Amino acid sequence: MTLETFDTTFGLWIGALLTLCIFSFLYKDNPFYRFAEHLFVGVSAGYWLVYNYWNIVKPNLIDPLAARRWQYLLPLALGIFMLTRLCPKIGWLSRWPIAFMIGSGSGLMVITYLQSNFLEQIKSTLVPLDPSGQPWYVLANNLILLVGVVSGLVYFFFSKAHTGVTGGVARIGIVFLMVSFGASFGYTVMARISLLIGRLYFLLHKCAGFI
Amino acid sequence: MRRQVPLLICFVAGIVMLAQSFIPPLTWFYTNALAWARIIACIALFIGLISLVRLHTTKIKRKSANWQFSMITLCALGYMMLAGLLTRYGFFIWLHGKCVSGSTGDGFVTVLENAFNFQDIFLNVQIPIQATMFSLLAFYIASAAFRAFRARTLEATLLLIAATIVMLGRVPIGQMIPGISEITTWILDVPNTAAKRGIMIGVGLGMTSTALKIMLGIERTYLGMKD
Amino acid sequence: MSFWRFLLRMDRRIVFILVALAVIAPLIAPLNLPISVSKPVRNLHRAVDQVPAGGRPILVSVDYDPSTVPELRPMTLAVLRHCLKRGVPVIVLNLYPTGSGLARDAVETVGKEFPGSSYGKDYVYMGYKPGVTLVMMGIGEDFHDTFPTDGYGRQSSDLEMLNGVKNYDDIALMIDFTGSAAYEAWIMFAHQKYGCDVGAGVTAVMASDAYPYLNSGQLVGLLGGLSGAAEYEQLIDWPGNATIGMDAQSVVHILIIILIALGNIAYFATRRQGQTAQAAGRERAGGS
Amino acid sequence: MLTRASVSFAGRRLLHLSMCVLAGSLVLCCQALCQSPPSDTPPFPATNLVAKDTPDDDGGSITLSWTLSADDSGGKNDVIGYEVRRSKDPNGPFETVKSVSKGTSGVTDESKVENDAGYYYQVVTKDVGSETPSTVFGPIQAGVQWFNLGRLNTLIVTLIYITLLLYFIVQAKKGAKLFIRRIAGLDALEEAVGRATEMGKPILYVPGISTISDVATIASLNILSGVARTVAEYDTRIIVPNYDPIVMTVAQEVVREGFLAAGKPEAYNEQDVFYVTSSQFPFVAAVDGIMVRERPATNLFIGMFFAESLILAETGASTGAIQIAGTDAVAQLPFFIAACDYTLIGEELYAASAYLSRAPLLLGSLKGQDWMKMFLIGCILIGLITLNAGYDGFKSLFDIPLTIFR
Repeated sequence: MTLETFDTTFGLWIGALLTLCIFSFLYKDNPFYRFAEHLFVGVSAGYWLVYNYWNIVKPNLIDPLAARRWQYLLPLALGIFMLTRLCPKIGWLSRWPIAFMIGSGSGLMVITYLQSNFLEQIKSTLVPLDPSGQPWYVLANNLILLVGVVSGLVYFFFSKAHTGVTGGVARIGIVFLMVSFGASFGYTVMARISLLIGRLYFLLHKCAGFI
Repeated sequence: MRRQVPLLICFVAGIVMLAQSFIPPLTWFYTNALAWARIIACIALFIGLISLVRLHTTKIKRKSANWQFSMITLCALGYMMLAGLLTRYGFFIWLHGKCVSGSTGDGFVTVLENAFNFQDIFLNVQIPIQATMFSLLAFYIASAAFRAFRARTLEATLLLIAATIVMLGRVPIGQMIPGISEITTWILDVPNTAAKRGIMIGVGLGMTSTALKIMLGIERTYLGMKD
Repeated sequence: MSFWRFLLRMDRRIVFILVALAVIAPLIAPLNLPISVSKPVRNLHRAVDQVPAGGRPILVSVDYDPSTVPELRPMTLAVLRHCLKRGVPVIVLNLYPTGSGLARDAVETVGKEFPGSSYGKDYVYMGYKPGVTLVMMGIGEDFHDTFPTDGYGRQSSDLEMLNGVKNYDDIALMIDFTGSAAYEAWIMFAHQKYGCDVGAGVTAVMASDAYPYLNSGQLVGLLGGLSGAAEYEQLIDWPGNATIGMDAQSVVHILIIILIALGNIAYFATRRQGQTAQAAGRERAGGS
Repeated sequence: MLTRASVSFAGRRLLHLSMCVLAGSLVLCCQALCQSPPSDTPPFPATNLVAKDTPDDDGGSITLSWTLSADDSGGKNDVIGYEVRRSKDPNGPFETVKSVSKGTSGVTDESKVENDAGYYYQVVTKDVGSETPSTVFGPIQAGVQWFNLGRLNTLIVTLIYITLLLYFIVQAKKGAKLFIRRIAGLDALEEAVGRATEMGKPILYVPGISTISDVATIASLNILSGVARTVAEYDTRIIVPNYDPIVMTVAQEVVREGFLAAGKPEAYNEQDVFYVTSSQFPFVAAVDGIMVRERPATNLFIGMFFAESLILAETGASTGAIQIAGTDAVAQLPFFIAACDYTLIGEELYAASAYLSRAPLLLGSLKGQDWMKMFLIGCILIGLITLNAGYDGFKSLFDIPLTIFR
């Protein structure tokens, strides 16, 4: 057996064992699952740290600073402020970078979401309702779409009690929401089963095939 | 300093971010702010690391339930960091199939690399566990459907009918029923789209309103202070 | 009556076992349920079918990693089988390092199934080549310069079927299997720049993104997810993992529907008996 | 069969390196070689070349468009591509700034374009052996626009929204009575906390798996603030596992403040608000472990979630916990609805802060949101009427980017 095939076989077996450890959680919590879980957390936390160091900190901070591009001192300073969190006395300084991230994030979200979740949604709801020149079912679908959007919005009215007309329309909105949730649920089943097929295939064919 | 400065920073950052959407010469702020936020987030991982290590060392010290497993987490963490940071080749280079920069491996480095093989651990530990955790969804989606889809009310009935039709319409055995594919497509394209759009508009308004309140300092719980 | 009460209080682990059985059983004993074939799959099949046997080869790029294997490997195998069955030469290559083992495995699996065909004459595996778009462009300039050796380290010039291959003009069809947007790059370079027909096989989630290319004719055909693979297997009359997978899908979907139905019958049956809410509701108090 | 088993790992990577360099240089060589002298009939030129300053940008960019050569997808159909060439002098020499494939009839030149310098452009149609230049277009200057007209509609909507919000906030400050409808999931919060207290079990709060820049996370932390206070009053333990270290930092602060507000700062344990890991499934594995080992009586999943939503909610359901979820992730709502007792759907998540605190300023903004919905429904109605009357100008007001000024 060459080193490489040994490596692959060994790796496959480790993979298979860990797969079984995780599956055992379906029966109940047990030491095997606990083992896999704790290993997983440690490996991924370490992986994530290393990944970020090589992919973000080094190319985007250390390398530019080494090249004396001093404007990068600002993010460095903000990062160090973040770390003051570890010393209770000056920990309040960490609010500065946090405020920066929250502020800039919020500013960005306002524009992005007003465009994508407001303007664009209005535009795509503006559909032809002219009965001439199109089959009846296109018209019917467009009408249903319109009713669904408007009644869904009415469901989200907060400053009006859901009684009377508002209540009636909101209830239609709930009907649409529920149909949509059911449909999305049913639609997703296939993708999830595919994942399980993949894992079982790995266990039965790849690993059991080695026996 | 402790309260006013963060509120000011938040306000200014938010306003400039808003303004850059409309004023092209300000777009540099967008690019830089994103890059800075990424860098800050990476440096902050160190705080996460300390929290994680503290949590598990406390468990071990106090010998609280399952403390032995905390040692596994700490060992795995330490090993991955050593393997990833100390070896002469960053693993990510391998990950993206880019070219290796730096010197060639002499005997010692090769041995070291094989011993601390970062990518093998990633491939043989992280990937299978990840895929298996993900595949648990196949079981849970079935148990959730069984437990929750009861025709208790009109809404619940609609939910379960829509789910059943779409499930049938997606698989070959269900497609033998005439018309089921068409009904599935219709449900997904018409009522589903309408409802999603309603939710999305609501989310957009709620999110932007919250974002504006944050920028204006009306919503400041995140600073640990209520007004 | 106690059956219904049992059902309502049924341990969810029974559901888990049923799901596992419903997936495993068809994997072991396939049902081979008929599958209706959609147009994009039929188009890709036709494109492969129209390539003359023994003439210009088909280029297959295996650009996926372990996470998308369940969906993409069956379709890769189906297309390779179709080619070898018809005697159309195939060149397999791979542009993503995490997929090199997967690509070689696919070639070797199918190669073994056709003892009549031989490596170097009917199919070749060119291995992993870094640079993605650089490779795509390189093939357009000179195939042999881009791939001086194959995936096993042999000289490309020693491989019989590569003798006539200089660039995309000598390739009948290019098919990309990917869980990423790699097919878009293939369209850009192989199709737009060098005029080679491109087909693709992608995951179910990504299929909707690929439809515009299909409508604009930039893709000759498309396989989407496990169902696309199963449809292709149907067309080449070679039920494989995807067909079996679709059987499993059918069985699990039906199982879930039956469970929902039984749960509701039980709910109403027990409610009529006056054994209300507590038993029927969430089996919380007892826990499990 | 030959394998590369004998080659060590480092060696293999070296091989990749050399192959990559090799492939790259080969491609370059080939491209150089392909500049062979013209041999066959040259293709027809591209026509109608037009260059203009790229609109709505901060300069340094010029947009070109042309009509395809008659030999591109027609005529001899042997065009392989176009080269865009640029010069500051109409007579040349021209340098190539961009090459595009056949069938492309427009391009944006951003290669070291100086603002306010006059440029002349030419598009060269190429086939395998020869090339034909188009007529020269120019001079054209790149410039800075101080306002992005393409986003005028976004600006107007933003201003309308800010005005509405501020108006109602001011009204609320003046003491106007503001109604807010019931939100079942939020009403259940207190009951859920009380139940945990009765059972002497902890409460689990997962603030989503996103970053602090995500507004959904902040909405979640707002709810956490209220929950922490109630928890402190009831003397219950709260466990908050975190996916992001900065979110953890803020969550710690928020929970501590909650305990302080309840007058029990000593009951706060910082180690109960901790970081797990920033990858999706390891995080879920750990939270699943907490749920089955600590057996919290109440699970709250509030914030941004992805595919893991159902793993969390189903594991929680199996432990018999009462569960409340809230997310604006549309794709995950069905799973929370199926597996949790209460779910805050989309906008309800953002309304929670106002609902729980009943602070007039926040309630005022809810009213503003509702008026914005009315405005939107109004836009849709006007749009439908104008559209079906045969006028689609109104619909084009919602284009992104807005093009009516181009």
